[in-house]
Amino acid sequence: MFDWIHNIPILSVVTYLPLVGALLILFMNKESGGSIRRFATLVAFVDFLISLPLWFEFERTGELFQFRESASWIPSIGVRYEFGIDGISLLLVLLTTLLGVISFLSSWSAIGEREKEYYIFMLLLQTGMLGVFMAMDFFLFYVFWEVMLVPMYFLIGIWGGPRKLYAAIKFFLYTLVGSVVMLLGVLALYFYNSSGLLGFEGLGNPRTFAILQFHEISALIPPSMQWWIFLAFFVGFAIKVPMFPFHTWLPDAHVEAPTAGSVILAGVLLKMGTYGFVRFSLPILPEGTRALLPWMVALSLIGIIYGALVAMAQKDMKKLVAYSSVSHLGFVMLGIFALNSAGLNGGILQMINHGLSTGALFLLVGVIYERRHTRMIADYGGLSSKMPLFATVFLIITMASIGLPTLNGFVGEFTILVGAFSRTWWWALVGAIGIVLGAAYMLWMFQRVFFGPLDNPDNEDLEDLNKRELLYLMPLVILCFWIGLYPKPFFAILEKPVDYIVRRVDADYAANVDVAAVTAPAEVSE
Amino acid sequence: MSTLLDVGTLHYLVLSALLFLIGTIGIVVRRNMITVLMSIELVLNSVNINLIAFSFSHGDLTGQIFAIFTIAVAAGEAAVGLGILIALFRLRQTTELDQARELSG
Amino acid sequence: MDFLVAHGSSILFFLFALAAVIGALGVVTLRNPMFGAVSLLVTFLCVAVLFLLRHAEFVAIVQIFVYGGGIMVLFLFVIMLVDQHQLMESDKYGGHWWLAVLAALLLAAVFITAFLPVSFADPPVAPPAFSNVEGVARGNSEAIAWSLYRQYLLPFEIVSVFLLVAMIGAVVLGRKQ
Amino acid sequence: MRWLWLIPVLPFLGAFLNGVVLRDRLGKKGVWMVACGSVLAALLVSVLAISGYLGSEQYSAHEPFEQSVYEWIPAGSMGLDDGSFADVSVEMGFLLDPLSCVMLFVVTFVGFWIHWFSVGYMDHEPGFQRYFTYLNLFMGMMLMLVLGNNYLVTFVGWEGVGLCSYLLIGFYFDEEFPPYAGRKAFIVNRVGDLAFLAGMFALVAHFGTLNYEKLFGTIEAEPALVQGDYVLGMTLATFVTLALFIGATGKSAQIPLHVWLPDAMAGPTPVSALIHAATMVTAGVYIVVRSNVLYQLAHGTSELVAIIGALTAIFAATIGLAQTDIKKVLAYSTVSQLGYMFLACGVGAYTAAIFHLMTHAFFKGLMFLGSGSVIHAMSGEQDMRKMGGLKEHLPWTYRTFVAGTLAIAGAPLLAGFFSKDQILAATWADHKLLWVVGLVTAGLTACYMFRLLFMTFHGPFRGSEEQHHHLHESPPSMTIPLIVLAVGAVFSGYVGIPKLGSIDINVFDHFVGQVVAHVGHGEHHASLGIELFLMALSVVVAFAGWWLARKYYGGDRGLAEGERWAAKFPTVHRWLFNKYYVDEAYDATAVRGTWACARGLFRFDSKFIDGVLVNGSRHLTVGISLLSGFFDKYFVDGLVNLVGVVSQSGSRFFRRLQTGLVSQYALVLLIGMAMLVWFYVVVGLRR
Repeated sequence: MFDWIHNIPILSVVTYLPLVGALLILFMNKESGGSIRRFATLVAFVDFLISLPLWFEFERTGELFQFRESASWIPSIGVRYEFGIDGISLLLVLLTTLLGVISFLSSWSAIGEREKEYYIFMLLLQTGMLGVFMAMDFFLFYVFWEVMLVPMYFLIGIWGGPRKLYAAIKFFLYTLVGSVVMLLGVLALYFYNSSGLLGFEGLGNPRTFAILQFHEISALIPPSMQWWIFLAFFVGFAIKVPMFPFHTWLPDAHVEAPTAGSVILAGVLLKMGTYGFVRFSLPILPEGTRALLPWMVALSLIGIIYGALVAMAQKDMKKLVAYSSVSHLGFVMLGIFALNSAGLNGGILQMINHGLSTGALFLLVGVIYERRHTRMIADYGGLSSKMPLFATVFLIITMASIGLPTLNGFVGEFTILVGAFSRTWWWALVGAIGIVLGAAYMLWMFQRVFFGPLDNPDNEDLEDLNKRELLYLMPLVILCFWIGLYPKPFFAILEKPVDYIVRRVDADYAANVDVAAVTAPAEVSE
Repeated sequence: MSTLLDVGTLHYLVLSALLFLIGTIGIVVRRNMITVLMSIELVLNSVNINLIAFSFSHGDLTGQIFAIFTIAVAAGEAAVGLGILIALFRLRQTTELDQARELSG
Repeated sequence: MDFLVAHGSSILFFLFALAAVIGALGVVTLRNPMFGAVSLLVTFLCVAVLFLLRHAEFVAIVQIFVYGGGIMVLFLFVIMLVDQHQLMESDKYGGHWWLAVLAALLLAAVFITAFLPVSFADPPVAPPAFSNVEGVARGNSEAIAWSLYRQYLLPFEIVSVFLLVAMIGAVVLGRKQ
Repeated sequence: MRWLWLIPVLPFLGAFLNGVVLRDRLGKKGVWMVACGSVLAALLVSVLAISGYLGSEQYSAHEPFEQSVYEWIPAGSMGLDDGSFADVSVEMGFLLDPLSCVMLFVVTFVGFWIHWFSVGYMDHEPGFQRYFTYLNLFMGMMLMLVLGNNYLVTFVGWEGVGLCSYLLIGFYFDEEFPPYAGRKAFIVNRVGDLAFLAGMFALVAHFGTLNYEKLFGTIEAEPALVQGDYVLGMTLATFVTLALFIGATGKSAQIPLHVWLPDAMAGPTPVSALIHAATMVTAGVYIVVRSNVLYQLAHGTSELVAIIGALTAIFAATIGLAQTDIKKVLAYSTVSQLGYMFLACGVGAYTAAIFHLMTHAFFKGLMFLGSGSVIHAMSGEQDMRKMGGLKEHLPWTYRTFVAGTLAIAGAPLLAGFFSKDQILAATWADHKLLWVVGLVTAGLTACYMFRLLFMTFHGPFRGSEEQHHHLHESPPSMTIPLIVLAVGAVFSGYVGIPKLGSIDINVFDHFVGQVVAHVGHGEHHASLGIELFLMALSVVVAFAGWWLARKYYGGDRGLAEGERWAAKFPTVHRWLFNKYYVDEAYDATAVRGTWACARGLFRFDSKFIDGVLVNGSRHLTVGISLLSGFFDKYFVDGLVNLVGVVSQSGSRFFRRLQTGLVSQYALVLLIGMAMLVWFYVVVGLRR
């Protein structure tokens, strides 16, 4: 049915369609905000539709990277234009395109001024993010990584809240510092692979930034060097994740950004950090990963508990959700650094889950913010009676966020913790404390906003969700239930790439699984 | 005497230097903006002479190509410069440079 | 006569070089910009001849067309556009003209010290590269075209964009509010 | 039996219909028809499934019936503790064995009647449709809990009922207290769930599966697997059982996590009957009995379970003596009776625990509904000091309530008599001290229950005139469930008549006994003579309790006597009335501690990490530039001023540099260029 996508460079089409849309918007009259936002949303929607067939045509048991595109770009330094997706990228790409449509829809009423520029930046952001997840050349990856930084900066800086400039500059500086340090790591790898630099011998391979080539040479990189490169990558990715103690840009950026910006920030941008760990740090630097493992896990655990506790002390809903992200991404990192299939599966699935549920939470906060122009929890109370539908959706998402079984958060957290437990038992226990605290702060917020007497007269005539808001919230709610009840398709997609990564970092695993495959062949194939 | 009469690259360089110097003096001392612009054209022309001379000396065509580019740039420069002049004239009713002292510290 | 034949190109050089310098001096010294422009035209044409002497036929023609035609017309138009009375400077030179001359002399000294020790090897005839296209003698224009549209195509396009931008800029600047 | 999966799905369907599809469109009648209908359907399917199972070959072969619906979480492969790798996968599957049969029946049967009761009780309340949506959701989750064929599906129900409990306790959300109570319940439960999760992780990490049959089969075949050293000096069995038990204390309101249950009474009364008496709170007992293989292999934990159970039983019973809120008394009574069940589990009498669970579901459900009927009649009044003499006005409620009270007090030949005695007999055989505690508790139970009965139904009416005028018996829709449950409270004990000598007609014991493994620490049996003696003794104790209550609260004397009695022991009364100040203690330590921690960390975050580290680096940069600014100002400027003082013309020259005259800039440019060219050409050529 979707055979045709093999005949076109589908990944490039998906990536650059928003860019083309942005260029077209350039030529539209800036007075006609209505047609601009309709057109932009249409572009995002078409992009989503085009990306959907990937889900169906991606062969679960086929090659690791599929839909490859390859072209020469800057031959003098060995940079190539390489696109390709594996299961991890596939999920993140779909998440990006979906959240794209949703955030565009949510902006219709939220953005009143300079709409033309807003939608151009949003579309540019889409292109940047999609490129990051598809790039298979480190240079290309870096280009997209930086490209997406700029529109985000402007989104926060122009359409943000009262302290937007502070937040935007903080965001920009933080991530820029991170990415520059990351670039150092990339260059070290690059020169090690080719000619060598600054006193160390290179391997003498042709110059290239190809990620798969770096995967190949992972065993040849000396441990001390892996350690340093891992540290460089860590700075870049940990800031993006964000891991404790690099997280303080996040609450500011989240609080000041417009709703759609927060959704994209929480839903997709944060995933780039974790994606970086999964795609680069682990498979390229297994020695470095193992050497720094205790530190990584310690930071993840601190992040889980710390984020949850700090979230409890918040008075601003968006800030609360922002700190909850710190906690949730601590879970993701814990899963990734469990270094086994269960942990990684859970970690990656939790990336998606967090994108859905936290994205939805930001949307929901945006809904009442639009109506009342305040995000302070104390300004609300008793909304359940005025907005029953809103309360219901909020409740479901809250439950998804605190990991109630049958909703998506639980599947991810459970799998992560199982993985962590089997690596070192107390990791999982410390992590699980985060679940209790998660329930505490989320329910505390829910109760204060929706329960109790409706005592603030300003809340008297709040309107319930309208059709458009329902339209963009429903897909998220349905997905939450889907992943909660039947996550198997997602695990099936992740099986192969996760297996690949675990093999690279865990020699024990590789040996054992291969032995098992030899002794008991082809029994569990689907 | 024959060396002096035997015109070579050095002659062209000297000529170019002369035109260049005259041009720069014009730029610095004249107060009329039109004259200043014309002096700039002089300077650019002296550069072209250099390029042509070296092109011949090295037997390479690139100098000529570059000269063509310089001419194009000079044309653009003149157009924009004169545009600014017109705008200034509308604003101040003068073309004298010391009337435009926005940069004064 | 022999002298003239033997040193014909040298004589031409000195003649036109002198004229060019005089024209240049005219540009700098004449009070009326209209005369200055005419004097500049003289310089341009003389320089074009000097280009011819160095076997740069195509550039010479371009020099005449662009400078002598385009740019000069532009200057004349502007001069006519601007009120004649305003063009007469109240005080021709700025306050520090002697400083400028001093600096120019300094620069001249530098040039002289730079030129004197160098000797340039000049080919006796026009270099073959000036007219050869892939080894076949064609002509200077063809050679330049060949080079311009192949080797230097991208700079060429960039220059054309630059000209477009300059044109738009000039239009915007010159527009009435 | 093939339709086993339908049992939890039916109530979910009801919740979905009421909550999402229909909402209020069909009116109240539509709402309760859908809600009760779905539960009735679940009840019918359950009965069919149970009877089908009892007639099946699996049952005769003492095997459970297992139904796997689909693969739920294929978590991927993982290194197990023994070094091998296994594909860990959790399926969504259901299990029908004698234990789940009993639970299934209790849940659907009691659940259905409480649904029915709610129709009348909630008739005048706003949020009728919301109420039934939640209630149906609860039923579905509870059925998942009892039917799950692995720990994780059970955990789904376990958390799900917690959620519904949260929603239903906070049903009257526009008041201050109920939402708070709901949140407290949820969070306290979550603390327990954390331990539950830990237990599951240990099992998964060791065995690679959570399936009951596979796990218990493996362990039963090779008990040594779980008796090796695991972590913190515990064996695996101890670790897992301890974890599961902590989870159970949360859900079943045992010390130290019992604090949420009394507050949970803020919800509508039928909810208290269903969730906080008959079904959800017994989940802890269920999970302990379900994991009895592990508990038998973990002596230490079993002993702890028994001690905690006994302690909770007597602790809650004493509190119950001093409470004045009718529902609070029942709530502490529930805590106390749950303590009994854990005591039974701890001494290895797993069937007795389940037996008591079942009878308790009947009589405590009945009494909660009865109190609901009373509160309904009293227009929401819950304070027993304002009641009294209600037996004339509420005859049916009174009659059924008496049946329930007698049953819980252990009056001979009623349900509670059999189940409680079975527990006490088993405790006697295992642990004499705990038996004494249990026996005293039995007396206290009789005492506070009769106190409740007397204060509510006997003596003069102490409420306001308006309330008196309003008094009325509840409509049949509410009394019929009372009668049905009363019948259960009276007669359900007969399925478990204890074995007396050679007469062994204890059907229940044989039935549920099938799921009890025999691998270690099992049940001890007392001899016939002692058993009879114990029975007699507990009857005497119960009678004593009744006598005490009658002496101080019975007759027409009202409350005077009781208050005088309480005044004699003011300290004791204050401690009992204030529930031993446990809430206050928790508030002062755990709750405030967490909050202080949260605020402190937030301050740390904004002041230290953001303030010192992040902004610090900013300040550092700014500081350096400021420093260089100072340097400029005082040192360089000083020099400049010096120059200015020495030669004013010099400084004028400097100022004149910035004239704004393009020509002068060009001049400077020219000079600079001359110098540059000189440098490059002349100096460069020389080299």
